Amino acid sequence: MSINIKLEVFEGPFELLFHLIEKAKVDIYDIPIADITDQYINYLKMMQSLDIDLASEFLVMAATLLEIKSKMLLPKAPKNDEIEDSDPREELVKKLLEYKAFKELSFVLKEKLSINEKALCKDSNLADEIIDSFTLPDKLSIEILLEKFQMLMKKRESFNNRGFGKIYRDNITVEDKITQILKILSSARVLYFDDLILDCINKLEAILTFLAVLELIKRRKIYVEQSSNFDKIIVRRR
Amino acid sequence: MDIRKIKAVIECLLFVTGDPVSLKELSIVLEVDQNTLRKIINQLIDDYNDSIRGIKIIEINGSYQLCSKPELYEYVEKLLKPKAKTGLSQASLETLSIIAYKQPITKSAIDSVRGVKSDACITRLLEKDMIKEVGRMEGPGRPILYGTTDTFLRLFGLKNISELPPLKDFE
Amino acid sequence: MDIRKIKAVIECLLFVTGDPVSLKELSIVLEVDQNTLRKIINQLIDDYNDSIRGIKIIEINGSYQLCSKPELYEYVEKLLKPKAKTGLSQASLETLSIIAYKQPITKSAIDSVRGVKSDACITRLLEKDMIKEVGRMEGPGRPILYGTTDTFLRLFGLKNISELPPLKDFE
Repeated sequence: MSINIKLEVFEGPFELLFHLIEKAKVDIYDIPIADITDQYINYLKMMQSLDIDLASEFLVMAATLLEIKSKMLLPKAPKNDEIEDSDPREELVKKLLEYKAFKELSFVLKEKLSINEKALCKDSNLADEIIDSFTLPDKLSIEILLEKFQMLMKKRESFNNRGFGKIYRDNITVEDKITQILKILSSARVLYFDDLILDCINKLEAILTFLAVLELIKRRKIYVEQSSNFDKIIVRRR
Repeated sequence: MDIRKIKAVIECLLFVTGDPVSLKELSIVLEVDQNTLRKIINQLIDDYNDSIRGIKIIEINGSYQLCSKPELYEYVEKLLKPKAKTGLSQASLETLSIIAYKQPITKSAIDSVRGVKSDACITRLLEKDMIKEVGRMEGPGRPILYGTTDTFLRLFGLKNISELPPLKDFE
Repeated sequence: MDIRKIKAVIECLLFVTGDPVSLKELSIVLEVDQNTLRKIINQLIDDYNDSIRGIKIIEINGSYQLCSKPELYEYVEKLLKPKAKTGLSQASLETLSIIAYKQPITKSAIDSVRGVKSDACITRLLEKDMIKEVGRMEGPGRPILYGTTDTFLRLFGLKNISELPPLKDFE
């Protein structure tokens, strides 16, 4: 006999809590915290038994719920005029409601998006074409190009850092770099280490280049010299 | 210049650039003061509402841009391979709503409202040009602050950020 | 579909594509026979002749394309000139900067840095004698390699390409 489990996947602990609160049909301002905590933990256990990885946020929330539950069990302190006896659930409820407000808003935005994304704009190719037809000035500052190029590099770098993978020069290896350096040195007698690094499109490639230089030194194919501190490092063929 | 010619020039300029053009730039090119020009553009926007027109003018942060009428999208889809829709997940839309209301905001502040990490959503929104880095917060680590872009306003049909629908009271 | 709607759809389609669209394609999308459609487009072309319009439809080899009215070109120039003090569009400047720093480089390598196609920019930079073909890359398809020209060096006041300012650390 097979058991069908309809497993709902929740984006985060707030979503799971909302689901439990709605299912229990209770007032969000008066959550029966012991019940909800048990249900919450049961759900986590079920997920674990199914070998489903849970984000650590789910466990943090479980700890928070247990803490609130234990505070609720403590006998109420005798009325004190100076210290307002606050409900241990208050902060959680506030966060839940804030999250709910944004969630509802996101549906409104989704509706707006579904209409307005169908209004298409034109690209600026025509304007670019016209601008490129203007005559060039007599002189231009090279800084403009430098700035443009650095901006592009920065954009690429930040995308790379966000796990987009490399966009350029795919699958480059240390061996590729070694071949490249040897090729340059087969026609040029010397080359500057700086130039090798400057030629790199991102940090990974710079690291690979550095490793290639080390490897070539080890293989006794090249040697490097530097006449004094902070001078350019020269790479020579052996 | 008569008003008909002014309207013609505006249509021509918006068509050629494709991108939003500010009221100020239009006013300089046309040599018409901004107040008068704004009235003329509003008239022009009404003219475009005519059912015989397939394009319209939208206003974003005091700039104007031509775009196709959304209600004719089905024909565009029929002619062109359907352009990839914006395709934002519910999680990304939530993240975007939080950024829209609380901007400038850091990643960890977004995480704390959502109760989960928002890294993937933020990357996606940056990639889609819906949000951008608007600065750094003073303090340890100087975390990046995020805000919405003009693309966001355009895709959600907002003239500016104050046109966001009200956030239901959650106090 | 009534004739007003057909006109609106045609305007919308020509606006969105930017490129010429054939009568046949329009006829398929609109489900209107080509003869009828040709008559409607001719009417539409007349509508555009109205002095209130800044764009018009041109016919090329049985295809139709939207373009700006040539008699309004002076205004286009007035708008774009201040944005183009360099005489190069932002897209072309970007392309040129990549070629300058990474030469010799193929078109597909440029595209991948920019994230968009650079064909048109490369053509215009070649026309402006800013770049030239410097050889072919070994490998499949032997793609063309581009590099900068002497005209480029002169314009930017460089004696040779090694005088390019060094990149600041790309952190």
